Amino acid sequence: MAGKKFDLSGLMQSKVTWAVIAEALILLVCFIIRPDFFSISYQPSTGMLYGSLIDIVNRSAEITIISMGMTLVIALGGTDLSVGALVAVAGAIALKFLRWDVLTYTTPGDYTVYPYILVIAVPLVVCALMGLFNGFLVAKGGIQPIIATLILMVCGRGVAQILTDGKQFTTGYSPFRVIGQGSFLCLPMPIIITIIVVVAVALFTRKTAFGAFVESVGVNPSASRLSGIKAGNVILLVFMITGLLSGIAGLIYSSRIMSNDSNNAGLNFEMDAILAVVIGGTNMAGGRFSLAGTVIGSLIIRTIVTFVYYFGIVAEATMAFKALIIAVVIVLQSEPVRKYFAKRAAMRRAGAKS
Amino acid sequence: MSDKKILLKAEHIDKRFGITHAVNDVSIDIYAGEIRALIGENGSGKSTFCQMLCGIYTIGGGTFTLDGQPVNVRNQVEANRLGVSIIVQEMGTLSGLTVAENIFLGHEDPFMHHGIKDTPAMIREGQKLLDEYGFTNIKAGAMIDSYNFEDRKLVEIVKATYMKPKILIVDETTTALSQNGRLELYKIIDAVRADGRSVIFISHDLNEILTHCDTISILRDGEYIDTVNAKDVNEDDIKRLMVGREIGSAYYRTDYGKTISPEVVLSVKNVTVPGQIENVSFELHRGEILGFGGLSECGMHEAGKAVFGASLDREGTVTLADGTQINDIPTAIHHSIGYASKDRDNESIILNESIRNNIVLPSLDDLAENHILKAGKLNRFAQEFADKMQTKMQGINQFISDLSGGNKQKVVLARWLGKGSDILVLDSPTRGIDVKVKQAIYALMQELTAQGKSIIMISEEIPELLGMSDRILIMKDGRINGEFMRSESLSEEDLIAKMV
Amino acid sequence: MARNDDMNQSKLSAFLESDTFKGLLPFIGLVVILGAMYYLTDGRIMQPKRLRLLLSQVYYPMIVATGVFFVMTLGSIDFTEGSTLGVASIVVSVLSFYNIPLAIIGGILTGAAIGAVNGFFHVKFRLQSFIVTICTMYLFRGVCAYFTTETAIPASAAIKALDSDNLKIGITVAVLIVAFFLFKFTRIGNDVKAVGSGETAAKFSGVRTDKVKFLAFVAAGALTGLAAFVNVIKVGSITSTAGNQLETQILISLVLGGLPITGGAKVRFSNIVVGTLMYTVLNNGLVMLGFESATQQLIKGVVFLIFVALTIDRKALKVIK
Amino acid sequence: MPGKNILEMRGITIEFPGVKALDGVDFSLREGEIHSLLGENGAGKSTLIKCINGVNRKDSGVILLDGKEINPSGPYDAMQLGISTVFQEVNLCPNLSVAENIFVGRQPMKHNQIDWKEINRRAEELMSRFHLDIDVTRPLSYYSTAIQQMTAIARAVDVQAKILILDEPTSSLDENEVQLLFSVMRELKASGMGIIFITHFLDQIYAVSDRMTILRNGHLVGTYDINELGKVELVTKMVGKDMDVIFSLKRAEVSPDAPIMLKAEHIGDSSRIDDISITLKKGELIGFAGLLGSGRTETAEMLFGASRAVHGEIFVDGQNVSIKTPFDAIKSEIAFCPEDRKRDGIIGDLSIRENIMLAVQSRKGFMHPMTRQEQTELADKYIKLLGIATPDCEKKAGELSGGNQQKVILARWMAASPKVLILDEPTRGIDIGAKAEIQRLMLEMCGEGVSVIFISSELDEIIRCSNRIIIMRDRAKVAEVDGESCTQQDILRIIAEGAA
Repeated sequence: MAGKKFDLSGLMQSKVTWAVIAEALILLVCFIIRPDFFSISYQPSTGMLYGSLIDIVNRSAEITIISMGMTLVIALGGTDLSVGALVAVAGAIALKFLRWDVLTYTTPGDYTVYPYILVIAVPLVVCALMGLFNGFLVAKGGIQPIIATLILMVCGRGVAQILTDGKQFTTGYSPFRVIGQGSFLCLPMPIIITIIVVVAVALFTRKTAFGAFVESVGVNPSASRLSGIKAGNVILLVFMITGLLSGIAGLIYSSRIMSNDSNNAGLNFEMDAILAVVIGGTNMAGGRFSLAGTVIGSLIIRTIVTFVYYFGIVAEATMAFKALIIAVVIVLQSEPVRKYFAKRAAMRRAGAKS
Repeated sequence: MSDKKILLKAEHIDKRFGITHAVNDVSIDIYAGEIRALIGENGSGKSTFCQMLCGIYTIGGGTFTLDGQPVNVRNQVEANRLGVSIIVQEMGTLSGLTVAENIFLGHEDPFMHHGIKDTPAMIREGQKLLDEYGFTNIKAGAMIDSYNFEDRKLVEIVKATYMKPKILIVDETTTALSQNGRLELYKIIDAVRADGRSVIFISHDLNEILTHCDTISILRDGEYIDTVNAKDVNEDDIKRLMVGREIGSAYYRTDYGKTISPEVVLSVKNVTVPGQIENVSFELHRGEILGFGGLSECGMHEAGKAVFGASLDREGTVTLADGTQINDIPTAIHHSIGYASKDRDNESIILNESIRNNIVLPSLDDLAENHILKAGKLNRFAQEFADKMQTKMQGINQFISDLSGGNKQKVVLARWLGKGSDILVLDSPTRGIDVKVKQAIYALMQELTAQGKSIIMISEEIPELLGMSDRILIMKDGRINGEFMRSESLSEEDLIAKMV
Repeated sequence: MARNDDMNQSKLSAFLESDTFKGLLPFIGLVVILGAMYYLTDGRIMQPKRLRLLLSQVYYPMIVATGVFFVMTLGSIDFTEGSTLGVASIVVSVLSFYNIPLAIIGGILTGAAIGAVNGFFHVKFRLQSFIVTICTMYLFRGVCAYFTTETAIPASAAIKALDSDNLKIGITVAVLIVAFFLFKFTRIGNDVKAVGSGETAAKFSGVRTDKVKFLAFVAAGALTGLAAFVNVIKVGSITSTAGNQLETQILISLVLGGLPITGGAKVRFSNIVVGTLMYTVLNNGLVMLGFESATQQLIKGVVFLIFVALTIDRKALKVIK
Repeated sequence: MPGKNILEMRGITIEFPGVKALDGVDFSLREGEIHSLLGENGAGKSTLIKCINGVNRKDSGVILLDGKEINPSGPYDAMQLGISTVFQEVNLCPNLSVAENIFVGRQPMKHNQIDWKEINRRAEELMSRFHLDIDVTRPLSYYSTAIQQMTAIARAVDVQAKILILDEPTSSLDENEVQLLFSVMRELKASGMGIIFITHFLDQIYAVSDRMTILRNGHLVGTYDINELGKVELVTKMVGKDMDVIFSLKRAEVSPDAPIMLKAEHIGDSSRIDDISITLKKGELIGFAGLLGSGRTETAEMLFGASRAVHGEIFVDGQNVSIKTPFDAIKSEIAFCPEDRKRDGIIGDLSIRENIMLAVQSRKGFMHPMTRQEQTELADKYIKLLGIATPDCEKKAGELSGGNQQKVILARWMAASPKVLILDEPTRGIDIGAKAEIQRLMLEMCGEGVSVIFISSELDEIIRCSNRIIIMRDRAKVAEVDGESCTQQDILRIIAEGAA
């Protein structure tokens, strides 16, 4: 049956469209201020492309990766406040393994004390286990996710500092540098890692039935359980994935600065991740989720930061300005506003009818 | 009673099922050449009595004497031989057989030639009978399953009457027949009477009985009450005889013809909620139970919410007698309108709260002495109204989520009783509630209207609507589609016709 | 004899689940922590000087916690308190040079205004309080940072002179008494609990739910504004980190005090007092025991976990509104 | 007087895998007549229409157009023969202009180019004939559905169609648009066109049509003149299926030596149920009767692992199985439809397809997912089988009516092809039509060898369907009664005895 009516009001309703419109607007304003905003040039020295757009995607890598996991947690109807702390933990462990014994090697050099595989694997495993701990509290303990993850949020940074005795290690180990600053196919490595992660999570949730299970547990946990879904395992797996992804983000973050700044590593990452997911259109009460929407949400947040930087606002106020624009986007997506637009669209169409 | 020959004499007939005493020492005489109606409420034993006569059940106690000889029939075929046949309420014909085989079921021997069934003869004979009865559209040779329910019932009538039984029992068959099916049946039972034989006719349709039967025997709770002549009784007498007992069965209201005061307490003028109801207008009178009926998505629930000021974008006006407009819930409650929602656990009771808080919530302002609430006063208030509704609970500070459905509804009603609401909007008040509590709620509704309060009752159960409302509005696709005044003759079909 | 093991096992678990135990738990917790700290610091915590220092840390969190208590009873969450305190403190400090009463009122009004912003977006646009308060937290954190970039903002000497314990105790106790009276004896307490345990049913029973929600946020903001005044007296000057992580601290204190995260009818006014005291004692004790901040956070996290596991009200599992 | 038959269809039979969509249906349409075709969804209306315009091939029977036999191969072929159809979703091209839509495929040419002026002129003239002066050059999507329908009808008129088929044309029109359509239909009727009008709005049928044909389950119920049949008669004929269904419900025959499918011995958990043993044969239906809170749901939850049984064993098909979670139960092929549909059954935000495939998918685990194609097939199969009223399987389950939601959950568990199916209050809160349906489906499943535990507080349903009835009181099994012989009164008395 050809000619399915083009459903303008349906499109207006969906939050993702608003996110895309917001992103386009901000980019436009950036373009007006700095015409060379969209220029992309190839920099032979680093063998990478260079330009504000690339910078946005590169800088947003950590948040995008974390928010992939966060999307699933929110789809379950919960939130994960511990991601920021896990980023710090991952960085701390990695640096610990790189410079196990500070005494013998005082100056940072191109060396690693432990095999490189450990430097990468152990932080990821530890973060995954911490995610599992969160999942266990929620699934078996029946504790509200916001409270369960608050525990790791509070003591996660403490663990990171204990591991590094409160000191800040630096390293010069070049393979570790590749993660945050290397390049592949002339794209910065974080972008490559992000693409891999996004594709992997998308495949895992949509190709297997896991995505459907997450959505159904998110909407109605008791009905899903009674339909045979092991709701407990789904929750455990989702929190473990989020932990693992926070670990990956932690590695990228610490590799960018080649050190383990435990105090501010991952500060407020959980807030950014949650906002990215919300702007992306996933409903906070759980149920349908859209990974694509979240990616756009994360890009929006990063674009705003770049925009604020270009706009010449003093660094301290960036957080305020970011909050203001995000607030505007969220209000535009709120239900009453969308209903208002849908009604107006319907009236316009009805006008044509008579 | 004419001193005609007694065809059937039943003396001290008795029957027990486990601990239930279905038929209790019943003695009835049935005369030749009459149509005897046998009536009684569900469970009065009338079907069991007849089924014992024709062998479906064994006789518990007492004897049947037919035409002078005692009979103790073991199965239907023997009954037919002795001249007793029955048309049951459910499906009496066997699928998978032809019409003719069904007619001569159990009496195949005339067609048996040393063991082989002469089917063509049977079909010929069957078709002759069908034509004789005027059911020409039914083919004796066709499989019975190819006919719809009504035609199969006509075949059953032929089967039960072709061998001229002395007594034909018709057990509530007419409910399943359409108009012309019933006419056929009346013709046949008149023919049986004319032939000097007699019919026992069981039915709920009182005016059908009054028009077609000569005498009426009444059973109640398994006991024989009386036999009266159809000519010298009317429906009310029969009803009184049937119901008789004080407890239990006066489930719904039994008063008819109550005049409703002309005073309008609430007038709703072309109220529209986009997508749900369209310019609904009606008036509520003092002391009236106004019923709202309709299929599940007809908009009656939204109409209830609109009156209570609970629907969001509502056009049109809801005005009280003193002219105040109701546009939001606080004004509705302030002007003594109470609302019990169909979605009780979500919209009427606050699940994780104590019974006390659920009851006192709307009346907090009245209970506060210059803004101060004293716990003792609240407790007494809640206890008073909870007791008035005989709510079964450990104490008023118990959590309401532990109560049963019936008791939760009692708490909701106690809340509005406490608030002294004059107008109550009750949406499916007895949904999912035990029989005993339902009775209590119906009694309360009658008491409240007696005190001059008015009730809008929205219900999906048609018997409840018929039983309780003074006036019934039927809604369909968001509009009021029909209005009925309370009357005995009002039947479910009338309501359904407007609903569909 | 499996049967009676089940019996007493189930009796024990029944007791654990029962409301009376849950009501007592916070008090037991406070006693346990006080006892542990007393033992570990072999009595030093109870020294008068130490006690006064400890108490001085209780005042403004207690006032803020009272405000947040009303919001959490609604089943919502307020993350803005930290930045509200920061901004309000700036206003108080700036105004303190003119006259003190103006400074106090200015602080309260600023807090109330921020609370109103939260309330407006939460009610009018039906956004979850969680999202709204994160945005406002960021927003006012940025505003606070913007004003205190160069130097910390000094408060006037006059206001600092007021720094006397009995004034601070006076204000805190007054706030607690007024809040208790409103909660227990007027309609407000009932309304807030009703919205927390069943918002639609409350609406259908005549509670003006939108008004109640809006006022709760405004009250929380105003009380934080008052707390800012108390903070300014003590601290004297405002830096960009004023009020940092206060919201998490308040959340933990209230949950330690036994407040169920989903709000509703099971809240007790005592949650505020016990929770804040417990948090402060724990905090002080750990500092006195010489743990550096990292381990302190670790231990606080673990203690928090234990209490949460015990007080969680499984039946009322709901999404935060 | 209506003219001669322009269309005659005799003995039309169409079979789809597993179901006979049309069985020997006769239908005739006269010149200059509006003939309504009605029946519940799934009755075969649209199949008959698709047979006329060639979409469905007929397995047997003959179609005569003006006396000549025709076999249209598709809508285009049918249009050539003069039969045009306007489907419910008006399948025209929204982006083309009104004029283009009328002449698509047959544009008038002028020296081998499309003559646009001619097209617009004739389109305008056609539209004015239906008193519509609209700008025919604007795209179709700009106009309302009513105008789009008029365009499709104009197209049929321009093609000098003899027969016009309107499939649910009024479902998305408002009041005056419907009157506009009726005036156009009357005009076309006057000009000799035969119109087949399909709608489920009964009052529209009475308003405009001359004759009507009623279909039910693929069978022809009858063709009647408009004034021959009252609305209630019409409904009972259309819906007659339920009367049929209710009366034709027969308990599943269980052979005495059927294997024991489920045996639970002394199961119980310390707090709620102390000790219950149940045996259930293959294909048998056990009813659970008792007041609310008598432990029926708790027992079912234990059998299904929704709540942990502290002691006792459960045997499925002879093997001892340990059931701790719903997953174990589903693995050993036990299925459970919960009582609280909203809370435990339907997942509102997900589509019908996702709801139906849930149990099957969870048994498979998420590692080997069902493809989207398999899921849609499964969903469509059960939508058809259970007659769920939905345009497609992507609709949100939450938006369905109560009866349909219950069918979706039933479909979820039938799809998992269980050995034992436990149903907890499946008929509560749904309208009369759906209740009978659900009971028929249950008994059909028993016929196919599934053992069913049926929990209901409607005693008449339990008695009608159950082979054996377990009566529960105060969380204990107090009696087990044979379904055949007991009556409501017995059960009520057993229940009443204990309740305080």
